[in-house]
Order: sequence, then C-alpha cells, then structure tokens
Amino acid sequence: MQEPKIKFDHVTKVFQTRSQSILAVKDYSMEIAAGEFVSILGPSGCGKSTLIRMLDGIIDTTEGDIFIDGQKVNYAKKKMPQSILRKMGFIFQQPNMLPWFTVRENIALPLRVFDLKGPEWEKRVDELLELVGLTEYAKAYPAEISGGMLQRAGVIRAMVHDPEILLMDEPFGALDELTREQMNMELLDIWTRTKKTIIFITHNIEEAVLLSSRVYVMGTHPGRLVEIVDLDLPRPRTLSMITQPKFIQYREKLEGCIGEIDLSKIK
Amino acid sequence: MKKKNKLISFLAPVVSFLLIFSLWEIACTVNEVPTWFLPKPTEIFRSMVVDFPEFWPHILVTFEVVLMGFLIAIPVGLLLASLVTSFPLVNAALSPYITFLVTTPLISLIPLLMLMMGFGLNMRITTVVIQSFAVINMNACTGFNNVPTIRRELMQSMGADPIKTYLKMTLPSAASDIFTGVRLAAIFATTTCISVEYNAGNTGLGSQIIKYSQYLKTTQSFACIFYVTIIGLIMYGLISFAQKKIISWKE
Amino acid sequence: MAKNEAITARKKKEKRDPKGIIAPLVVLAIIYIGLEIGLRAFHVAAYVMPTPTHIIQGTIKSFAIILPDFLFTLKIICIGFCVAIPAGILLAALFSQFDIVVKAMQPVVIWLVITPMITLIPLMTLWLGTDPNLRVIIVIIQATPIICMNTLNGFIHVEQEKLELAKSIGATKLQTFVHITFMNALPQVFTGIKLGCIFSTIGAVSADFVSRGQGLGDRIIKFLKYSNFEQSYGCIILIAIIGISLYTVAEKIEKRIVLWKK
Amino acid sequence: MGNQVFSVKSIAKSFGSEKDGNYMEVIHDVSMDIAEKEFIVILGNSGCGKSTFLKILGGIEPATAGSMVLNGRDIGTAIPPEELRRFGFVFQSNNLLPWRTAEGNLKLMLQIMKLKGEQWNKRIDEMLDIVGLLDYKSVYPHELSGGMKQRVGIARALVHDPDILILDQPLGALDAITRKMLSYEILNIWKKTQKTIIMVTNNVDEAILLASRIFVFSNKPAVITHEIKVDIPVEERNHQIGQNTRYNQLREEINEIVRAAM
Repeated sequence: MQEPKIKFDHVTKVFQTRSQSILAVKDYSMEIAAGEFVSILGPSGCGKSTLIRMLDGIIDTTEGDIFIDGQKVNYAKKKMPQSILRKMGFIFQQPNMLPWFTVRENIALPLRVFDLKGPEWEKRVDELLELVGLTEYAKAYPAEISGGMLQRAGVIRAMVHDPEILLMDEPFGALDELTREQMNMELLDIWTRTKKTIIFITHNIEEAVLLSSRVYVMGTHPGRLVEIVDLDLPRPRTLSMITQPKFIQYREKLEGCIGEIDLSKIK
Repeated sequence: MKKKNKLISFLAPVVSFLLIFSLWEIACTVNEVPTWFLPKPTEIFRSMVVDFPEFWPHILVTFEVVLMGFLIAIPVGLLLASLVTSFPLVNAALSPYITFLVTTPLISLIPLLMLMMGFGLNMRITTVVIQSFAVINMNACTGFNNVPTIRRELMQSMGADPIKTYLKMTLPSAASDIFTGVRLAAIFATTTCISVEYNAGNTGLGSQIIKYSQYLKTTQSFACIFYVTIIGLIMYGLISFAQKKIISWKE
Repeated sequence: MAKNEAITARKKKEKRDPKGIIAPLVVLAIIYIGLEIGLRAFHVAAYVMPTPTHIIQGTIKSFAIILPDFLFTLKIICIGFCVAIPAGILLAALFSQFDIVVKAMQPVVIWLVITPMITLIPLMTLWLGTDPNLRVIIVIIQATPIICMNTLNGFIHVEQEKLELAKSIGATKLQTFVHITFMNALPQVFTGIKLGCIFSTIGAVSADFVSRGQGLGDRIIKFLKYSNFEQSYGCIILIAIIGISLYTVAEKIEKRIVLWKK
Repeated sequence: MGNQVFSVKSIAKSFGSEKDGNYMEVIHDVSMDIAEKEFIVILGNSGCGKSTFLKILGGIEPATAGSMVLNGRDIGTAIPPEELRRFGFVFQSNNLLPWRTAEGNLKLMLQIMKLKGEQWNKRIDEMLDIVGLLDYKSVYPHELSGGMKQRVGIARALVHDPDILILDQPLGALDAITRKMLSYEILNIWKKTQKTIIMVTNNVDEAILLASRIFVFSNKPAVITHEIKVDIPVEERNHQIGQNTRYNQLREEINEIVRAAM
C-alpha cells in the first residue's frame, strides 16, 4: 500500500494546568492519503482543534506519534523545522488577519517568514488574489473588507507558500449561511484544481458531507474517535445535492453518530 | 449631516473655552479682584506676549528637559518591557516592582539627585526619565501579555523566529497599549519637570513660577503656567500625530 | 452541584500562582544582599547610596522625628484622594448626560490633565495662606481631572446594544445610567482611580517641596541638610509605601467589585 | 385562527434625508397580522433590514411611517413605554450584562419594570429552570458557554411574563450543533409557555422547524416577497422531522426562494 500522507498513530494529548490535568485527545489514530479531502466532525470541546495544532507543531503530543510522508513530526518541546512546516498551511476559525498589514501583506506574510524571495512568489500572491477575486482589495486593510472576503484571504494566505497539506480549523464557522455555502463551493473548486490534501474541521454536518470523501466523527469527554464514515457521493459536488436522498441519508447517519455521543453534555 | 457633526465637535470646545475665560474675565472685573491676587485672562495673554523675551530661555530649558527625558524614557520603557515579557519567570519576578516604580513618586528623589548630579540638565533629564519610563513599561507589559493566542499560533504555524514574530506581530499588537503609556508618560514628564525646577536652581518655567509669585507678579506666574500648558499640548499633539501615523489600521 | 463547581473554579482562579509570590521575594533578597555587598565592596559614599541595613537602622532611630511628617503626608494624600474620586466621577457623570456637553468639556478635561496642577502650588499660598492642611487642595486638583477623563471615556463608550436593551424594557434615564452606563464604565473608573492615586502622591510631595514646613517631602530636604542620608532614603521609601499601599487597596477593591472581567 | 394580538400596517423606516443625498430606505411598506400563540419567522439575508424591523416591534426604534395595532388599540409608529412590558426581546449576541450573574440579569428586568413580590422572584427560578440553567443561577456570563448565555438571554426575555417574544437571530452566533439543540429548545419553550413569538433567522431548517408562518424578506429596502404557511402539525415537529416528507418538500421550496433572492 502507498505510504499515507498523514498518519496519527495512537495520539494522546493531556493538558496540564495548575490544578488538574485534562485529557483532550485520547488514543487517536487516522491515516490520510495524498490528495484526500477529509473532515473531522464533532461538538465543541472534543479536541478536534487540538489534533491539527499537534500536526502543525503548535502544541506537542503527550503520547503517540504523528507522521507526514513517513517522517515523524511530533517535536516535543523543540520547534518543528521550517522544512516540515512549509508542507502545511493553517486556516484559522477567525480570519486572523494582522490588522496592521494590508490584505496583500497579510497574504504574503508566509513568504516573508519562510524567506521565499523572488518574482515567481510575488506573482503567486497576485494569482491567488485573482483566484478568489480579491485583486482590487489587495491594498485595503483587513478592517475595511467584509467577513467573507477576510476568510478568503485567510484561505489563500495558507496556500501562498505552496503547501501540500491544508489544515482548516472550522474556517467558515463564523460566516452566515449563504456566504458559507458559497465559500464551500469555492473551496471544492480550489481543491479540484490543486489536489492538496485537506483536513477540514467542522461542527456542521451538512458541510462535512458536502465537501469531504471521509468523515471522522469525534466525541467529547475525553476527545476520541467515535466513527469513520466513508462518503460515496459523486464529484464534482454541487449545492443541489443536499436535497438528494443519498445526501440526506448520510446526513441522518452522521446526525445519529453525533446524537449517540453525549448531546446532554453539550452546552 | 456629517459635516454638521464635525462643525459641532469643533465649535463646542471652542465655545466652552471662550466661556471659561470670559467668565473669569467678568468675575475679576466685576469684583475688582486685585491683579496680584488673580489676574484677568487678557492681562495674562498680554504678559505672555509682552514678556516673551524674558520667558523664552526658560521655555526652552523646560521644553528641552521634557522632550529629552521623554524621548529617552520611551526606548528604555519599551526595551525593558520586551525583555521582561519574553521570559515568564522574569515577568513573575519583576512585575510587582514595575507597579512599585509606577506608584512611587520618584520626584521624591529630586533632592538626592541634586546632591549627586548638581542642578544641571543631566539631573533634570534623569529625573524625568525615571518618573516616566515606568508607566510606559507597565502599559507595554500589559500590551505584550495580552497578544491574542490565535496570532501567536499563526506565527508558530509558520515557524517564525523570535525577531520576526516580535516585529511583525507582537509589537504592532501591543501598539495601542504602548501609546496609552506614552501619553501618560508625557503628562508625568511635564509634571516631573516642573517639580524639579521648583527645587533646582533658577532656570526653567517652574523656577520662574515660584520667582514671580514671590514678588507677587501673579500675572507673569500665570503666563508661565500657560506656557507649561502649551508645552503639554505640543507633546500631546505630537503623540496623537505619531499614533495616527503609526496605527493606521483598525483592529 | 454544577453551580458549586463553577464557583469553586472561580475561587481557584483567584489563588495566586506560587511563582508570583516567591520569585519577587527572591528578587528582593538579591537586590538587598547585592546592594549590601556591592556598596560596601566599592566603598560607595553614603550620600550616593547608603547600604540597605543602614537605611533601616537610621530610619528606625529617627522614627520619632519622621512619624508626624509621615502621618501628615498620609493624611493629605488620603483625604485629597478620597475627595478626588467622587469629584471626578460626579463631574464625568454630569458631562456625560448630554452629547453636546461631552463634546464641549472633553477637551477641557484633557487640558486640565495635561497641565500639571502642581504649577499652582506657589499661587495657592497667595490665595489661601500658609496652612499646610491646604495642600489637600493641590492633591485634589491634581488627581480629579485624570479620574474624570477615564470615567468619562467609560461613560461615553457603551455598546449600542446594551442601550437598546434598556430601551426595549422601557428603562428611565436614571435607571439606564445606574444599571448600564455606570456599571459598564466601572473598569475604566478603576483605571482612573489607580492613576489618580499616583497623581495624588506626586501632588502631595511636590507641595511639600515648595511650601515646606511639614510633610515627608520637607523632611527629606531637612535630613539632607544635616547629611542624614540614611534617613532621607528612609523617607523616600515611606512615600513609596504610601503610594503602593493606596494602589494595592484600589486594585483589591477593583478585584472584589469587577468580578466579571476575564 | 385565534385573535389578532398584534398587527403592523404599512410600516416603513428610512434614515437620512433626501436633501443631504444620503437618504436610505431600509423597510418599505411591511404589513402583517399576528395571531395569538403564533410563531412567526422572518427569513432574509444579512443586512436586509429585518433586524431594524424587529427593533421597531420591540420598541427600540420608532418607524418613520405606518402604524401598529396592539390588542385592538392603535399605537402609532412606536411602542409606548407602558406597553413595553408586553414584549420580551432576545438579542443576537445574547447581550447579557457582564457585571450581573445569570440571576442578576433576570432580576434587572423586574427592577426596571418595578415588578416586586415573591411571585416574581420565584419566576426567576422558574424561567431559569425552563432553559435548564437553574444550577447556574449565580454564575457570571463570562463563565458560561455561548449556548448557555443565549439561553439566559431567552429566560431574561420571558421573566416579566410578556405576551409577545421577539427573537433577533437568537442562534446566529452559535456553532452548528449547539444551534440545532437550541432550536429544539425554543420549540419546547413555545409549546410550554404558549407565547406569541416573532423570530428572525437566516437558516431555512430552523425556520421550518419552528414557524407557523414564514415571511421572506427581500434585500434593501425590506419588503415581504413571500408568505409561507408551514402546515406541519406541532406533534410532528421533533428530532425526526428530517424524515418528514412535507418538511423536505418545504425545505427545497424555500431554499429555492432564498437562493433566487440572492
């Protein structure tokens, strides 16, 4: 079998605070092949954000290993080298634009940090701006443009250094319904064109079904894997699919998985 | 609509200042208050112009001390705050002392500093620096400590080195807090400078205020006070200008 | 049960980090011992800096002389500060009632904050005589504007939505002010109070320097005249203690009242 | 259909004036009759003026034209203060006062409306119980999760026993799972309390689950483009509604309308 692009091998994470230790993720394993689009679905507090933060070297693992391209990447305490970090782009829940840079400067920030110089990179920034229709807002400050546009900027910032993997942490959770639908379609379009590996974190069932090839359902207390659901829906996916019986069936199934978790404990 | 609002915001304070000064003027005239007790605003303004040559050297001295002290205090305060907040242990160890420095009226050191350094500019600037850097330091620490986690994570996700993180993210994040500190520091700087001049020698506007009030030349005293205000306003204006130029973004 | 959990969680948060207590004490010890050794080793003259032990000894020895001045300064600062707080808040409350007054008075308040009120000390003697107790006035006028400025800031920056809530339930102007505007501004009020406390001590010491005769500021100069360096350092430390105590009290009260701050 | 409790007739709202060239009409000629115990849902894109419409209904802003009739009495363009007690308003961003505990937030309503007595204090507990937060009575808002805060917000709007509950996108700021849970909770509250409810949302599923009638608003200026009666019996509205054929039919139909309006 082909080497998985990303592999979580029995990963456990315990957060140690002054008064207590919290088991955030317990014994989590998953394998993702190159070019796959997978979702991690779960209620708030189930540790799904912790997972991709461990993958991206923002926090370390307590137990277990994480591999990218067969290379072990859980760097306890030590900083993850830039060669590995460059393979990944992180998209946050909020747009997380730095308000003192213009939209273009924000998008080019990874280039400055990774020391990627040269006209080909600058051209790439402009191409990406073009791709999501932000060219005319390149010189605007983040405070001057709408939430949807900011989140688009967030997406292309994570792509500007040409990573192989995109980590998306509930990227469209803060947007209103209609903008979110639009962004979902744009994301699918980007994915089809670039064939990145995408890990998409969400608590929206419909979004998970619409976008991904596989859904990992997580439960809380402690954060753990509950179920893996493979989605056998044709691509390209369209918005009109959400009323098709098969789609509804998957939605119901996932709703059932979530329901089996501990709805009573969700606050 | 907008234009009208702007006009009102401009006119309202002008009117209130005019009102204050004319009430003062009228009260003095009607009650025939002697000039040595409380001069009329018009007399004060006249003195500000007429006696200007006499005041000028002192204005220069005071302004120089305030500005120099202030300009040294900013980097000192910022640097210390950056160092302190970079290491959690140092932060924990020093933070009570930073509050201590801010709350201590360091002007109480003036007599001792005079003994050590004489009456000259060095001593005055030193006093201004130690009184005003602390408040910049305290506010900058607050700013550095309150950088949103999500922004830290962004820099971490790119593996940015400490210097890049500091320049591109931490410093601008704290900018508005730093400016709060700088603004307060300007007020501390003028206050301290006057306090020093009360004690040290016979140059500077503070010393002149005392001198004139001893000779019952209250008008000139007030003229000096107004010049102190003007220095304060210039400082305040400069800071506001710098803030607008530097913080061109909205959070 | 869940309620209790939440409340104990709150109490736990209040418990201080031991690092936050031990580390500063270690620093204090290092400073003390370092100064003690350093000053002796390099034979630093007493007028530059006496050793900490000498300062403490000297201060205790002359404590009978210092005490009246200490009490006097403490009284001036406390009374002045206690008058300045309600004065500043009341003024801000008055100004904030009408938009136009806010626009008219805000620059005036800033102007008063920028002008060091200690410039009026020499004239105070002229107007009010030489009674040392009148130094209270200096403290009041030095501290009131900054309290007023911060409070006013808090009063005029209320989220629109909170005012809409008041409107939707038909609250009167007074009710809206008491329950919404004032409570919303409390954190800023405390910022003002804490700054006011610093301004108060500066005002009091400056007044002592200029008007002389009484107070810790005056005592520092007197001790220096007779080369009693240890004692004058002792006085400075006492002033510092007044300042930090007031500040700490204000901060403690803030923590008690402003429970909702994260 | 039951009695008409509340009708709005040709309500319009505009800002600015034509003279200055910044005239903007936000609501244009909206009329609706609301019967007792009805659940009205207003569906529309963000920024289409539906929040402004609710603010008029909640007595926060007056309309510029049209009139409202409350229990047969013509009250003109604005809800008079004495009638505000008949309304309870739930804000989009919970809008709890951070300086008051959950209980304190409910109490504020009673204080301002001068509702005293044991029965009202008991009602605070009852309402907190209805939203399942009795255990969190003395907890400050910042210690509650987003969903819990919004539940307190709903309890607050109910505590003074209003006839009409107005909800301005009450679930808009919540995550999808909490949102679903809370929409069922609103359904239960409606069943339990038998209030008349007017709610704004941009989520079609939510609208069908809850509404007796749905009004679709168009973009600026807001006008009613569609009125849809949701003929799913109350008994069939539960967690299994996803399998209801009528539900899915309506869902498709309304999704179509909403997308076309974009």
